[in-house]
Amino acid sequence: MGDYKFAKDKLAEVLSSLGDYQVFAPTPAGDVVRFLEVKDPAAVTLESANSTVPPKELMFPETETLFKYRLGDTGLDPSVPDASARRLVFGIRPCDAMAYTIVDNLFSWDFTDPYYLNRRENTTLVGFACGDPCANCFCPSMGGAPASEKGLDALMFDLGDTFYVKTLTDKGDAFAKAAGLDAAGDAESKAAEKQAEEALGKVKRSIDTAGIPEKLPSLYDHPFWEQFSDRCLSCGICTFLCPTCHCFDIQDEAEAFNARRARMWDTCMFAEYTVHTSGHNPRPTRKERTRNRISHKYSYFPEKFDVIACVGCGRCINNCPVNIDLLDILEKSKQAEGKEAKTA
Amino acid sequence: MVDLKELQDKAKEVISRDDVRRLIGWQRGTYGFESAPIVVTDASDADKLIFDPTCVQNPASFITLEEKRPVPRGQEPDTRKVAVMVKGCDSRAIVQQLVEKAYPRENVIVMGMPCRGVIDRRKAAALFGDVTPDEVKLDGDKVVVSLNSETKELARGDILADKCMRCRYPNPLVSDELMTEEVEKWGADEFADVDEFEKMSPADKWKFWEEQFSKCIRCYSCRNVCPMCYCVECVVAKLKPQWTRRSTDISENAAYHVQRAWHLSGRCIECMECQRVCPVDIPIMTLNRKMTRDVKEMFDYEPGVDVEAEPLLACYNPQDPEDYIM
Amino acid sequence: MSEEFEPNIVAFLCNWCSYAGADLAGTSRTQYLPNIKIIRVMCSGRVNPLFLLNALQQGADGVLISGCHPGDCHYLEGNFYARRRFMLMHKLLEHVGVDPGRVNMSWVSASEGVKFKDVIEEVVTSVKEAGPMDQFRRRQLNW
Amino acid sequence: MMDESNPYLPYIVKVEDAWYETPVGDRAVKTFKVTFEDEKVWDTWSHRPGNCAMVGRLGIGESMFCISSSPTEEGYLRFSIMQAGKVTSAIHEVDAGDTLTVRGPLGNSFPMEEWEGKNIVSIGGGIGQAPLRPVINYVRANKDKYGDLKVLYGARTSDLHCFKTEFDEYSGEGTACHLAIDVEEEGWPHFVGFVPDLLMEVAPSPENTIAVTCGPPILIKFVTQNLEKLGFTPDQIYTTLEERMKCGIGKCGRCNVGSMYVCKDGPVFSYETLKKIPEAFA
Repeated sequence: MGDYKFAKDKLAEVLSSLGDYQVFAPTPAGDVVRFLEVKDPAAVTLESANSTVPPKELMFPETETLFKYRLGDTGLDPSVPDASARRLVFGIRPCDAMAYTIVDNLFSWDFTDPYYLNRRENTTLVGFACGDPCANCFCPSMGGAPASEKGLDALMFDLGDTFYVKTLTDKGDAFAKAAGLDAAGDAESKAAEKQAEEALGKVKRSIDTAGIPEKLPSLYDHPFWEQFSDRCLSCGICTFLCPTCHCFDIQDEAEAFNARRARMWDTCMFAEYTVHTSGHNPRPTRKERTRNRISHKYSYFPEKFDVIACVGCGRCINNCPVNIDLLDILEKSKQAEGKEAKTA
Repeated sequence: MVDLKELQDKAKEVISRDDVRRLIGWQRGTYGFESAPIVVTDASDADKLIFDPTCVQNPASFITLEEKRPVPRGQEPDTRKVAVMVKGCDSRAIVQQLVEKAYPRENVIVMGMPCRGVIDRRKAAALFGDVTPDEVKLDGDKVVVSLNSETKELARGDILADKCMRCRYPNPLVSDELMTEEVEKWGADEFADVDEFEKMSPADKWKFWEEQFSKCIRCYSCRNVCPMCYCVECVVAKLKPQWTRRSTDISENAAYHVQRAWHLSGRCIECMECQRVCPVDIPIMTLNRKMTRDVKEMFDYEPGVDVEAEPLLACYNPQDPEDYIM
Repeated sequence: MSEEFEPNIVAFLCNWCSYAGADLAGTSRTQYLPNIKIIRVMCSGRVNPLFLLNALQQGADGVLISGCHPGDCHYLEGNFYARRRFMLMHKLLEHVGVDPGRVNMSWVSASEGVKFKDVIEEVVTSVKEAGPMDQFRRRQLNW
Repeated sequence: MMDESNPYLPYIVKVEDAWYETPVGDRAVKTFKVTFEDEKVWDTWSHRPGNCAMVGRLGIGESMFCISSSPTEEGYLRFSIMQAGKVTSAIHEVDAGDTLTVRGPLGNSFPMEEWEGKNIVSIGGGIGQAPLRPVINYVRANKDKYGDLKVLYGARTSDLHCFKTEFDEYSGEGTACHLAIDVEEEGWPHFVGFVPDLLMEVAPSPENTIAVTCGPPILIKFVTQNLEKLGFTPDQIYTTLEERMKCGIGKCGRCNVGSMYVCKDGPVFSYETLKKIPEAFA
């Protein structure tokens, strides 16, 4: 665990010196920023506040093959990622790194999920502290911070001309060594601390989550959900772009004799998510689906894993086309008059 | 300019009627240049209604988005009307929904809002960053943004959505009552962007779309926000037969987008909502506008302007062009 | 590729005219190119544009939709609807960069065995020119 | 137990025997008796009444079904599956000699040990008898440990009764069997009416008794209501729930009712637990 630094103009050099790793970094893809494998270090951008699509896709890809097989044959060929591969995510924001630590609970609960966990194990996370949180960030309310170290192997600060890198784990040290970073002194670490503190003060939005997990179940039948669900499009933006949303679908796909079983992101906002084969849908309208999304994040998940499934990255607020504002829902839920859960 | 008080009072009057179930309009958003659709069911909520250039969403979408629960045995279905506030472009959606007989005309009360343009939140964010304006209004040829007791005047093209710059229907084409006076038309649409795109070679076109389609995360917001996408079960959600797979890759993404654009050919009313909502900025309207242009050229048909028209693909003309048919 | 490219073409033929035309070509020993895989449908109006997309996804290099001549439809007007539909699909696919030579439509009546052969030749030539379809063919299972 | 390292990998099973429980057609019920292709799986396999498993066909997909054989029936597993959607239709095409995939056992099970010494009432409707069958067979195989066993079962018509022959077997052993059909049929000697009404007719005593019920949601709703009328307390009533499922191991998220994942924390719930979750009856 040490302090390192490198000059800003050496960024491309540092990235190309990581030959041992498969490196992912925020890269513009058209007009949006996404974590892509670094092919050209010059294309990497650290300018954007955060990637549009969260880096959860690096551990839990949009579509991933579980196993392959040939039709008519019973041999199954699992596509489990290699746990000993070396992958590195460069420039991940602290909120997204913290999201991994939350989702870990789910994928290691009871049955372990080798696909997700192997990737987690083989990946080094080099974070990038936020100097300038965006309009809808509220990470401090969720136990994070613009310079939170949760889940990270190293944390990088932008100090004008140089990047100061603080390594936090052995994996982080290995990265610093591989990249050949220079040692940093007290001046840099002081500056970083100051920046972290300032950034914390710049976070505009907040929510006091105390009592919410306990209260939400009592609002099961409450009409206040309709204020939001009435204008919900029932699309997948809020959940697909959420770094902690982890629901998926499993489908078999066959082409001639080659086939695979794959899993892909799915969202509780789609009507077909819960519909039974009989046609009965336990969540028939957007009211139930909106309620489930919020309750799952803020009540069901904490009940099971003791942590709220939200990191305050603000993506669901930023990207909602009809301005369904998570914080607004939570505030209204606090004001709403709850009642004891209805007995059937 | 619309007098908000008058608008809200009118809305109150409408929603208080016994035969009106809900009223769809716009309300102030929670941050930045956002506005949000609002479904008013109680007169007390009518005070939240606004109308200004931030009101981008198409309320007509919410007529068909509403999911009906099964009516419990012994109860009558709620047949009360839906009132909806529409801008010029939004009203075309209602016309087209009526053409397709999505619901009977008497089920909706259309409150027309002649409109001189709405802002593009991406342009606004680029200009102003993460701030919340106090007021946005149109004043003559300028857009006036009040911000921290300062006012900034902008040329309309700098902040208004592209669709507004070429708008040909600023006044609602269908309405029971206009809330303000009709505005003067200004736009013309020559489909220059389509012509420009068509100059590309097939290989270049595919290169462009391959990059765009690869970004798609299949959140289906473009489908859900579309006032014309109201099938009870979308073909991409069907499992039996499963035409489009749920996995995201270039093949399925391309198939989805081509299907979507095809299904909207002769139906797209160019409210541009699909492109606005796309979280990964796919220029979806480039496909739709091509179809709109071709439909107009080949079949002399424009969707969403005439309630009496027949849906394009539900009719034919023996003299239809067939130049590529062998 | 040293071998000449032999395209796979999926042909949707209407039961009453084009399929009978293909039959006639067969019985009268008019040889047509073997690149086409025929799918018989009751009417060209039955062909959903999804079929076409799906054929291209599943590895077809080109598609042919063939029906009765305008006015001769067994169901009176099915081919008129099909004509509009595929005109639009043709234009749309062209716009996303699919070579227009891949999407073909023809009118072949039950008595036009020779025309059927000619149409197939023309389609094969145009698809050959366009080359293998690998734009949105399903690739994830090539292993 | 399942492959610890990769819970998504199914076992390949051979269908030993398959037969229709109800007339062939839409929504028919077919029972499959399967064994593992790799016999070694039996060494580590153990399931309990109430457990589920993902049954699938390669190339089509898999769905969650309860294991309808009791662990006391050794050497095979049984699944009774109603044809409804994509996967079940594909499974129905399978016959003896073909292969299927099984991933399990999944979920929780009925607390059979806790119930020792008590009377058991099984109340089933339609295909809902499938999860109750292992309970009945388990109790029959361990007669000395349990009190009185009562079986109540109904379906729309006598044709649609699943496990028809087995009820005679139960009665032959002295188990009280009460059968019902919804509408009058010629020559039907038993009760005519809905299962909740049958329950009131039979009126089992709540004393030292556990009631287990499964069937369509509407049946569960009215049966529990009637059981309460008969004096059963919520902790004496057990049922199994179903939701759409994909992973079966508490990851994919869709089967939650409240904070419970039906695939992992269920499918067996006591009515006492369910009462606290409004969504359970959605």
